[in-house]
Amino acid sequence: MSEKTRLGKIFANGVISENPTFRLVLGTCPTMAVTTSALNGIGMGAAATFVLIGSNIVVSLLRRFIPDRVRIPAFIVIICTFVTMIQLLMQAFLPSLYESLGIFIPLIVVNCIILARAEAFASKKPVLASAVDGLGMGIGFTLALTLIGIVRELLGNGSVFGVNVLGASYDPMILMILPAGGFLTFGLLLGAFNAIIKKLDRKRMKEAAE
Amino acid sequence: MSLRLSTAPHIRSPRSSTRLMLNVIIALMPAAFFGVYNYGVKALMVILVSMATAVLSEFSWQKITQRPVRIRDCSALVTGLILALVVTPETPWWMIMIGSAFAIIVVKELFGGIGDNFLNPALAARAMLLASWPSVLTTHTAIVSKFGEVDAVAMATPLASNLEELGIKFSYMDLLIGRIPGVIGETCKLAIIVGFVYLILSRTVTWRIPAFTVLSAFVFAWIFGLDPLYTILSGGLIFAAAFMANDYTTSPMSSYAQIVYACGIGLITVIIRKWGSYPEGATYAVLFMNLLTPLLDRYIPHKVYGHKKTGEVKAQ
Amino acid sequence: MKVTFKRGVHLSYANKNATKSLPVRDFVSDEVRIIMNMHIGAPSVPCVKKGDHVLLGQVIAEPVGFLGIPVHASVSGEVTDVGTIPYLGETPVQCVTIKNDFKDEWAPLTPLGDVETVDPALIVPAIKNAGICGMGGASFPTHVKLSPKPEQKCELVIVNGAECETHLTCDHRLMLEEGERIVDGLRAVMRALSVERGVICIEDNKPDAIENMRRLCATRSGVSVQVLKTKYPQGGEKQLIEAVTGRQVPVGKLPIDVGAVVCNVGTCAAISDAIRLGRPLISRITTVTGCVKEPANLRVRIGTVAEDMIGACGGFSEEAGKVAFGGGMTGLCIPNTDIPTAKSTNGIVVYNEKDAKSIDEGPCIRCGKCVAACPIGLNPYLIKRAADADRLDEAARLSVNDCILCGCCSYECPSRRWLTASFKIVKQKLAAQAKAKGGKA
Amino acid sequence: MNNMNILLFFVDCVICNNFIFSRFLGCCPFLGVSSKVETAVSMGIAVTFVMTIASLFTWMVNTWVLVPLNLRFMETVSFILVIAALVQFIEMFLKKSSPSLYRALGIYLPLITTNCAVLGVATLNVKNAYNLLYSVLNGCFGGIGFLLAIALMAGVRERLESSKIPESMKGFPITLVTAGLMALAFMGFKGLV
Repeated sequence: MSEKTRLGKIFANGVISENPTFRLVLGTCPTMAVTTSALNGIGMGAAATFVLIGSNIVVSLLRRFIPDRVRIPAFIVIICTFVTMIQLLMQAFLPSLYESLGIFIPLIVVNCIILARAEAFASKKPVLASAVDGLGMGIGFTLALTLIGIVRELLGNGSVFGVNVLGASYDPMILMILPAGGFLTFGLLLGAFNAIIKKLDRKRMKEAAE
Repeated sequence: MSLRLSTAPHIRSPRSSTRLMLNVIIALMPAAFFGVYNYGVKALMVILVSMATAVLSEFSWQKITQRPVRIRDCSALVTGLILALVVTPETPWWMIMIGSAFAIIVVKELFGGIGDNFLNPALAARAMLLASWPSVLTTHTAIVSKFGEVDAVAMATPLASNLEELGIKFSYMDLLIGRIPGVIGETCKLAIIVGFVYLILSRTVTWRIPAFTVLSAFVFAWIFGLDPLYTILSGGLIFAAAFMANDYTTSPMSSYAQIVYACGIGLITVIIRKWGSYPEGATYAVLFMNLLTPLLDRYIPHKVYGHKKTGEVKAQ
Repeated sequence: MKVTFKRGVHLSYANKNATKSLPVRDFVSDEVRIIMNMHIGAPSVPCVKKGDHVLLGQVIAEPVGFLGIPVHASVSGEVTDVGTIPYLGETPVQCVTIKNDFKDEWAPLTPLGDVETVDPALIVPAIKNAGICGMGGASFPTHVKLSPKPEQKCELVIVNGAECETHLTCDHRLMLEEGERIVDGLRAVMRALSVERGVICIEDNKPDAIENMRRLCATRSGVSVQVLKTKYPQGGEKQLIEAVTGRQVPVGKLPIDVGAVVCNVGTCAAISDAIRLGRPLISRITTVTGCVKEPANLRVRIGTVAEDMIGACGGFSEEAGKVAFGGGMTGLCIPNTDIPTAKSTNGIVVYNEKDAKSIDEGPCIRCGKCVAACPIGLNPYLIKRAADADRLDEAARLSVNDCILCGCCSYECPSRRWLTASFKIVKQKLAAQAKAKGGKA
Repeated sequence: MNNMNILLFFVDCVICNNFIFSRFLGCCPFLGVSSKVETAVSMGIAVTFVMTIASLFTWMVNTWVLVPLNLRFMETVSFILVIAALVQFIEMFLKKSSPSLYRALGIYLPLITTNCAVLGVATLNVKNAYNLLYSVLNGCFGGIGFLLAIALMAGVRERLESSKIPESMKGFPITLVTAGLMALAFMGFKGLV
């Protein structure tokens, strides 16, 4: 297998087959809290991707130097550094997005996806693979958040990325941008996702059997 | 000669699930008739659309997921009817359809269908509609001919605060016989009570939960300095007590747990009415106590004959 | 004042009208098959052989063990077979078949005289020798019930005339026609246990029986009638004690531990015969009803075959779907009508095909009707869930072993779930499990 | 009327602005550790405990270290370290002093470090500029709100265990829908405070 396809696989793994939101169901708090609009979803996803890539690279670089016993605190410190960086960057350049994401930016620190990737992938693999893994996971997370954000914004506000698409006559379903709507949308999308995957699996098995 | 073998009992009560559901529908008829009489064809349309959607969504869901089709037990009809009776006659047809489908599919069928839902489907759907389109759902048609001095066609329920600003206070008699604006089925307390008496006489439900709900609301209203009689006669408390609090699936089993549950509904209703921002306390009170039902069932079971202590019932 | 127990069900039709006003009619068949385990406890051992001539009331089987009672010939005639026949359980049972010569020659009897003057110490042995066991259905040997341990003090004798089961009217007719025997039997039991108070408990749907028993009790000391509300299972031993005394029998204890002894009216009548006439238990009243042409209360000899009794009632009125020994709530189905009745067979009910058809279980709708009905205070819907998943330990934790299999939950269940049936199976499995464990240890 | 204010604050934290149902903080343990009532209650108590103490310590760190030294940008780093150290310390302390409590709560403690409700409450305290009393109360009441939510959830989930839920909805999806419906029921308390 060439290096390229191997990296491609790692990337696809994060985006699809081990999608952190829909497959692993990690980092659920921001998934529901910030997805009241598609833009928020992308913003949160991008911030998390930045931290993921950064922390994966650094953890991978330092993987031979970190003693096993203190690795978790060390990972947290590394993640925290990147979170603080993105926090300050956003505060400076995207103040309105920063405001709407609120405390969920600092809370990226305790987002299980990032720590899980550091522990399960970056601490064992070389730098490039780790970076690609971080990118894949980050993109997967971003896509999921954006999807949820689109659904909620469309139904709850009649718009997508702030652009009104359902027309003025649409009476928005406010529930969708309320917390209850977040849980419901995520749950129903997750169920639908499972159903589709199950159907595909069955089809694949059938084909394999034939 | 071949004889069948089966374990006792060899006779069964005439009250089958379908029969019980039909009893509930019959009991809801007075309230529904009054709603249609007061609000006209609009109300009838809401009722029919809601019931049809409920049955249709249950049927299609069960077909799509390849489960046994159980629409003949009439439980979807009950859900559709109750939902229609707790919304305003002004509800647009598409809104009631969404509500009805939500009640059946999300609240009931996703959890496994009849008997497996943990919230009352109609009430959860009402809460969903209230949260989604608050302005539509809290606007009610006044019965213009019966309110000489109020010429507004649409106004809030007798619970909303702007009513006092309008200077309107209804007499107990108005509240009792339903000469007030409100949702389709909740206004005429008399019709509801007639239906409820039928439910009791046909042994469809017991009196315990409704009675304690109303009684506790009366007492708590008095404690919190509200007009107790006005509290129980206004809004949806009586309807909720008679038809929703004692919903089979979502209320506790043992009699003690039922009393705690009912008093909880009374208390929360009064709290929301006094301090909350939603005009309709009873809906949320019942929903909240539905959430507590599994824990009540578990920690307040019956005493088993001949046992000293009441054992904890684990529902697993 | 009418008394009752907690929970239970109001049966919407009791099906008693067909037979409740019919006087008891005698029926003697030309053959009886007497099984050896009519009582709870080790089966008796036959002491006659094929070809023997036996007299009416002659001992044909000897008791075995603490719970054993003898078995008597219920007709005079020739023993045509001593062998095994299939019965209600899985294993075949021993059985003595006697051809009736219709002479009804009694074996020598030793009457003890009037129940008020007989030496109390002689009463319990006489009951044992008469082969009397509970005739209400449980068939527990009566002499054991009447032999309390020294630390157990009986204060009250309760006579069970509730007859809360559907279809059955044999106890009702007994109270109307032969109430004297019941009161005599009760007095005998009271004297044997030296108890001052005895009550005859009757549901309020039998006003004529209440009146008759009141009249008879008026002249006797210490006995009275207690009227009960009509509710099922009012005649269950535990429920009856709860209704009359307000006390509950603790788990694993017997009624005597709360100072009560409960006897069925039929048992009392048999006791009276055993003392006054010295006669063993050879006949009983059995209600034959349901889809038979002429429903009746028959006085039959013990061991009469169901087929003959149904024939005596004119045969089936329509095609039979199911035949059960006992009433509608607890009756046991018989695989065919070639099965003999026993000392505790209080009725034969024939169901037509429509009633017999098995009903499909619906999903539980959690209506709570089973919980409201269970006289024991169990959570049948939860036990059923555990039973369906075959989680025996969970069912045991939910006290399935306290279940009395009264059938209330199944009766009430609007989804027609087979609650009682699965509890019965679970109880059997648990008993087998306990036995296996006990065997190992 | 200080007491009244505290009561209102309690209702606000526990019911109106529940950490789970309106703030989305602590969702991972809420979804993950809520299948049995006993474990859910243990988890809830452990979280309440840690949130209360963490509020106290992070307030002290913030007020006496970060603000005077003008190190506000170090907030997240210092808070997470304080929390991690605290959890470690509590674990050791419990192990020594109260083995029974340790057995009940022990396995949940490490999970709590990465529970965003704990870091969340610390950050919220700073953001809302609560004083010491209100910071600690916010931690404690927020924890109680979490406890209420997870206990209710566990009760419902135990009931759902034998339900005929569609295959693809089993697990997280149905739990999320359940949480959504619960949040819907909690909405009735909006505006109480």
